[in-house]
Amino acid sequence: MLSLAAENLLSPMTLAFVLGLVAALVRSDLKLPAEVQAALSLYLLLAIGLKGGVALSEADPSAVVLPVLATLVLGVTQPAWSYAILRRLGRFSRVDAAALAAHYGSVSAVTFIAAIAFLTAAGVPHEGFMPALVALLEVPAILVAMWLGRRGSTPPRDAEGGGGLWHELLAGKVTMALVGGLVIGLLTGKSGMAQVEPFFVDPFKGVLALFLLELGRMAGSRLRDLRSAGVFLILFGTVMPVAHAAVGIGLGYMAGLSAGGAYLFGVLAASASYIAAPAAVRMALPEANPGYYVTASLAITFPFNLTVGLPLYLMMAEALYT
Amino acid sequence: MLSLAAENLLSPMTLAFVLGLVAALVRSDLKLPAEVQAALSLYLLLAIGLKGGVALSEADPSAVVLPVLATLVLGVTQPAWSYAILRRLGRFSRVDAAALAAHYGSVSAVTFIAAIAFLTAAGVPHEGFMPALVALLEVPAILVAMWLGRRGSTPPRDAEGGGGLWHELLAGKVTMALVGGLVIGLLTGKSGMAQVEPFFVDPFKGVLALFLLELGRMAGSRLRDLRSAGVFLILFGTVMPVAHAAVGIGLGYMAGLSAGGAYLFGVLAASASYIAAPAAVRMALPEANPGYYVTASLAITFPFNLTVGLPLYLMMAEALYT
Amino acid sequence: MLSLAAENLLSPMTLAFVLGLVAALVRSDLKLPAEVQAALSLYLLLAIGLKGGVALSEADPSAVVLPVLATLVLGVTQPAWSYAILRRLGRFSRVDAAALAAHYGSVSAVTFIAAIAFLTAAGVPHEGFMPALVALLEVPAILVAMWLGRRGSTPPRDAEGGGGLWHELLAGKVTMALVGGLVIGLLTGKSGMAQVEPFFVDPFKGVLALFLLELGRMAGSRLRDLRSAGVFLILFGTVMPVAHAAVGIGLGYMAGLSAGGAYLFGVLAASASYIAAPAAVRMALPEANPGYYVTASLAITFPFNLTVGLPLYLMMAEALYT
Amino acid sequence: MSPTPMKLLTVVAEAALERRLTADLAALGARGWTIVEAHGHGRHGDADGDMLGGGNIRMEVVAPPAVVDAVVTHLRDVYFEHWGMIVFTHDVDVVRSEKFKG
Amino acid sequence: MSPTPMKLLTVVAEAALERRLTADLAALGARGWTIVEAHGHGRHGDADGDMLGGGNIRMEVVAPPAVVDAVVTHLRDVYFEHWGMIVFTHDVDVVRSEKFKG
Amino acid sequence: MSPTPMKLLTVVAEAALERRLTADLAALGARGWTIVEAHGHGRHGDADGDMLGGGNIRMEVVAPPAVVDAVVTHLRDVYFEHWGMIVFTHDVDVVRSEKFKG
Ligand SMILES: Nc1ncnc2c1ncn2[C@@H]1O[C@H](COP(=O)(O)O)[C@@H](O)[C@H]1O
Ligand SMILES: Nc1ncnc2c1ncn2[C@@H]1O[C@H](COP(=O)(O)O)[C@@H](O)[C@H]1O
Ligand SMILES: Nc1ncnc2c1ncn2[C@@H]1O[C@H](COP(=O)(O)O)[C@@H](O)[C@H]1O
Ligand code: NA
Ligand code: NA
Ligand code: NA
Repeated sequence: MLSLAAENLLSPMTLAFVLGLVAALVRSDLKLPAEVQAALSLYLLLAIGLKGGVALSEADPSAVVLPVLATLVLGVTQPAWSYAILRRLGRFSRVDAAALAAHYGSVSAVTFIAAIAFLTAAGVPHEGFMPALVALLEVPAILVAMWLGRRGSTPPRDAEGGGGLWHELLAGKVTMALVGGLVIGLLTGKSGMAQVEPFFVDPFKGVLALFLLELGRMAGSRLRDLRSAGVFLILFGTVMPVAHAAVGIGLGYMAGLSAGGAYLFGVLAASASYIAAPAAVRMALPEANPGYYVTASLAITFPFNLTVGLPLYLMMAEALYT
Repeated sequence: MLSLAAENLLSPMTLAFVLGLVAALVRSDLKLPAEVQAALSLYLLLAIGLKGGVALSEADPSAVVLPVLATLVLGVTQPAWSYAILRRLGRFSRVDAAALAAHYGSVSAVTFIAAIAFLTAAGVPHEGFMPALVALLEVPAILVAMWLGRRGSTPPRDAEGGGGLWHELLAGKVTMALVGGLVIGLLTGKSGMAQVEPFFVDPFKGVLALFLLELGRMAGSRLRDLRSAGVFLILFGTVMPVAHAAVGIGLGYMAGLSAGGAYLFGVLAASASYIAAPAAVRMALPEANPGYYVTASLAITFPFNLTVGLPLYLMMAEALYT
Repeated sequence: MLSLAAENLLSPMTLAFVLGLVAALVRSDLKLPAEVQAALSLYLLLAIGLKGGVALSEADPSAVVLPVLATLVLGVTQPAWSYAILRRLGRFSRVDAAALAAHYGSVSAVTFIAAIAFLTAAGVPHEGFMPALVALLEVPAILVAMWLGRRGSTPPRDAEGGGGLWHELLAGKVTMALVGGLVIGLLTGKSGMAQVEPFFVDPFKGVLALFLLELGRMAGSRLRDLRSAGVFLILFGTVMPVAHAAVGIGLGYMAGLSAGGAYLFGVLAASASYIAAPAAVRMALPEANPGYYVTASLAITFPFNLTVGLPLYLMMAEALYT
Repeated sequence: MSPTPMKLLTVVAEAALERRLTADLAALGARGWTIVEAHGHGRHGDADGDMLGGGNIRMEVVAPPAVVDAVVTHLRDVYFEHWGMIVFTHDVDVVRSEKFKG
Repeated sequence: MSPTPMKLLTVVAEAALERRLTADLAALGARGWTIVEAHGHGRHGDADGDMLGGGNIRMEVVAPPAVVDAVVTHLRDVYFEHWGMIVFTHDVDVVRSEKFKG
Repeated sequence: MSPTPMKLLTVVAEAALERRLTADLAALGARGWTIVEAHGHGRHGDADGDMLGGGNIRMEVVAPPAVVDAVVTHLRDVYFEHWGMIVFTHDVDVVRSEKFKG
């Protein structure tokens, strides 16, 4: 177990993240241009969608029903209790609590992708259709949190109308790439996938490492916001993922997933969105302070999950299954 | 045959094109940055040139002579009859007819690339030197059409002089990358190529899929121009490729090409340029309406060829050869 | 031997460089966007660092000590005698001589990378830890040259203070990527590296070819500055690398390196920096004329090394070792 | 050449606002606009684009004074409180002023 | 500091024209120019760059009034009919005015 | 709407100077700035960005006249001799002038 944790810390992916962090801290000009970073992000989402779609094309539909329901349950309950905790214990304003709840209710595709890489390295099998659940979990939590934040108040004059938010979420690049990849994978199947495997499968982990380098930079350049974020947020950003992971693994178990599947489901729950949610929240809740929600999600929870969370949650899942 | 058509429609490449189309229609922000798209374009042209060059280095020179002549015949006659049809039947102005004729006389490298992928998947062999003909066909048709558009009229003050046009065409990126790749392939041969195969060959189809995603976006965002383009242009953009394919396959047959080679020659003829020709026409015939020529080439003929044309032309070629 | 030289000239990498040169000379718009070029540069540096780090993790530490010392000797002596020659024989001003000395004392990572590709093609083994020496040689020579240029004079009001220069060098992207890659490789070892090999190893030479295409463009667009650079600089830019190669190979021999290792050490010495040094010199010696130092390094010495130098230095190394 | 006086309005704002701002401009009578990507620094700290957005746009509108006034009022009322944004205007001479009129 | 009055000419035009416009500028006596990539909207619809080009450039020239007048006249006569382009000018103060004179 | 007069300072300079220039601006009292990437041509020849840098930045600062004067003097004294740079200024009207004051 400990060796698994060490291996995770010394994987090229985690180390690339650390290199990015260091680069940001020493104010280096080591940096992937934003255009290339956007292309890598699209690549990773498409690739993971494709793989999930191919798996879905071969899955027994009945095996998918319960996990889908479990995902929707997560999507509604996670933002709700996150909001309650942030309001009561954290004493955050309504909009700031809702903004944070949107992030912790939603999901980080890259954490999920890193978890798959970790799981594969650990030799644990998992249901191939899990990426479909990422796509499913991403949106509802954000909508629930927005509703919590707006309840009973008139939106400020600069708030995007509901139509704008729905469009932003459903036609947003994360959803489109993930769902697009899923549908392409579903339709093209194994034989189609074989044609593009040397591009979308073989170099995948290397691309992930390069991408994490840049995420490390982004996290690193927000580290100095930690001070203003306060102790509560640091606690919330590390304890909440563990609690969510426990809930997720339990739900996954009840939904009939394998140990690997339940682990990934736990990672889904534990991860906090840092692409889709920040964009949606900025537009729909402009009064909320990005110094809280971006910092917590990107500079606290993401590194925590990547280094400590991934092996810890696997220990939790294996404890439940043995 | 029908299964071939279905397989083409469900290939990851075609599906990626459709995803791009959908993304444009729902106004999604799913998008490859223009810089990355330009790099992918360069990659595809170099890669196809390299492969063609290596094949050329091993080809019997005498086998190449007739296909080269056939290409030049196409390059002169295609813009001529396209121009005549557009003037007489379509009632287009001289410059608009010439602009369209330039596009349909020239060639779309990506359609050709998709055809090679299709042919390979169908298991039909072809002469390896065909990419050299793409490079050869690209330029003459544009020059012929420009001459038709300018005949007997003084160019407007803003028209690029002849020198500019020649430079634009011969030193243009499409020609340079394709011819550059050909020459490199020719000189470096199989052993040199082996060194760069994991980069230029293995991931090729995956890169093509990503590229088609963005082409789908570009086509999709021009779909609403279809209305102003009119019924004649829609007919022209779908019937003309089939007619050109028939001519091309026939010429290829007469030039002694194999069935696969004649098929690719038909695709050459059927495809309409959407990178080199629009750029050249915009500079040399600025009075022409891009709402006609870009729409016809990119939003009508390219999707038609990609979905219906590729399998149809193979049926035509196989009918002739059996 | 001659066949080796021919093979080098006809490798896809060298030919891509020539294509870029030609593209610049005919003022073609064939061009990789700067953002993509920056990403390729980062990729190459990380990849070579990774490989070196993995090798270092398996190297006998005692085998590394002497080569490291030899590198530091090069880093101090090369700029010193380059400076003396440029002042006495070349009659350059103090700052221009110092600027050039910084470039020829430092190292070109891409020349080194091309040399590894060449060596591998030639089937000659080498010590895997050589990339660590690149990282080591890069910085000291620049510092020594800056000190020579500033000795006894007050810096102009626009010169960067010492702190800025140190930061620029140590946190600069070339050093960060190379050292970062080395450390990641060292920590992750062979098993970690295996996960990212399809991305960082297999397509390496192809990426290098694409990168050299753009370097060719950059060299080509500076060719017309050759005239103003003068005959002395052309001589310096071709003779100095050969002299440095001889010194480097000799030092490598004395440090106990294998023939392949001594060859690479010679290439290190022979190559002139064109990323790190120009950036540092522009900030620290703004009075120096980039028309000298960029032209000499990029448009004279780099092409010379790539075409003539690589095989020549191998002949020199093999002569010494047999 | 008969240059005509018009107003040039320049807006620097968070890039995430681009779609909403262009919709506003069209609704308030502007006939065109020009946008470039930018980064910068202001009361909201550094605005450097990365994958999370965070960059700025710099938007220019040439229009008759009445249109520019209406746009400025709208921007001030709707966006100034919660968004990173600055706005400035000055006179310019244009060629073919009919291009810029409602 | 002795600022000197000069004219600033701003041209927004189709990116495909860049080479021709800079050649024109040099021929008409401008000593320098600055170009940024842009997108926008005008009579010719949206100008959003994709691989087919289609984007705009935004070009600035600081020059004495006579040079700016000559350039404006040339642009109007040669490009206004068939190309997407707007042009505007105003006065600016510059440092070291000799840099901008013919 | 109460527009207030301010000065707009525009600097076009070698991109390598970005960090130093923004540090100078902050030190001399500017409260914000906006930067776009640019290329161009001037006494130092073509400034086209490639991997070696070589591109320009175009930097704008809205500030009270005194701050702009101090910045212009500083730039002229420190950078004009050895670096590619031009500087120009003009008056603009701003909304909420307190945003721009020291
Ligand atoms: N004084 C200024 N001069 C030029 N640009 C500014 C100034 N203040 C702010 N900006 C720009 O406007 C953006 C938003 O400003 P702010 O709302 O002050 O953060 C900044 O990121 C800058 O790009
Ligand atoms: N009123 C305007 N204000 C600012 N920019 C404009 C305006 N009208 C046009 N433009 C710019 O000039 C380009 C060409 O304009 P047009 O010829 O009207 O299509 C457009 O794509 C815009 O970038
Ligand atoms: N007359 C001018 N008009 C507009 N921009 C200029 C002018 N002269 C120089 N520039 C810009 O300022 C940069 C540096 O100028 P210089 O120091 O003259 O090389 C150039 O690369 C151009 O981008
Ligand atoms: Na979550
Ligand atoms: Na054709
Ligand atoms: Na050296």
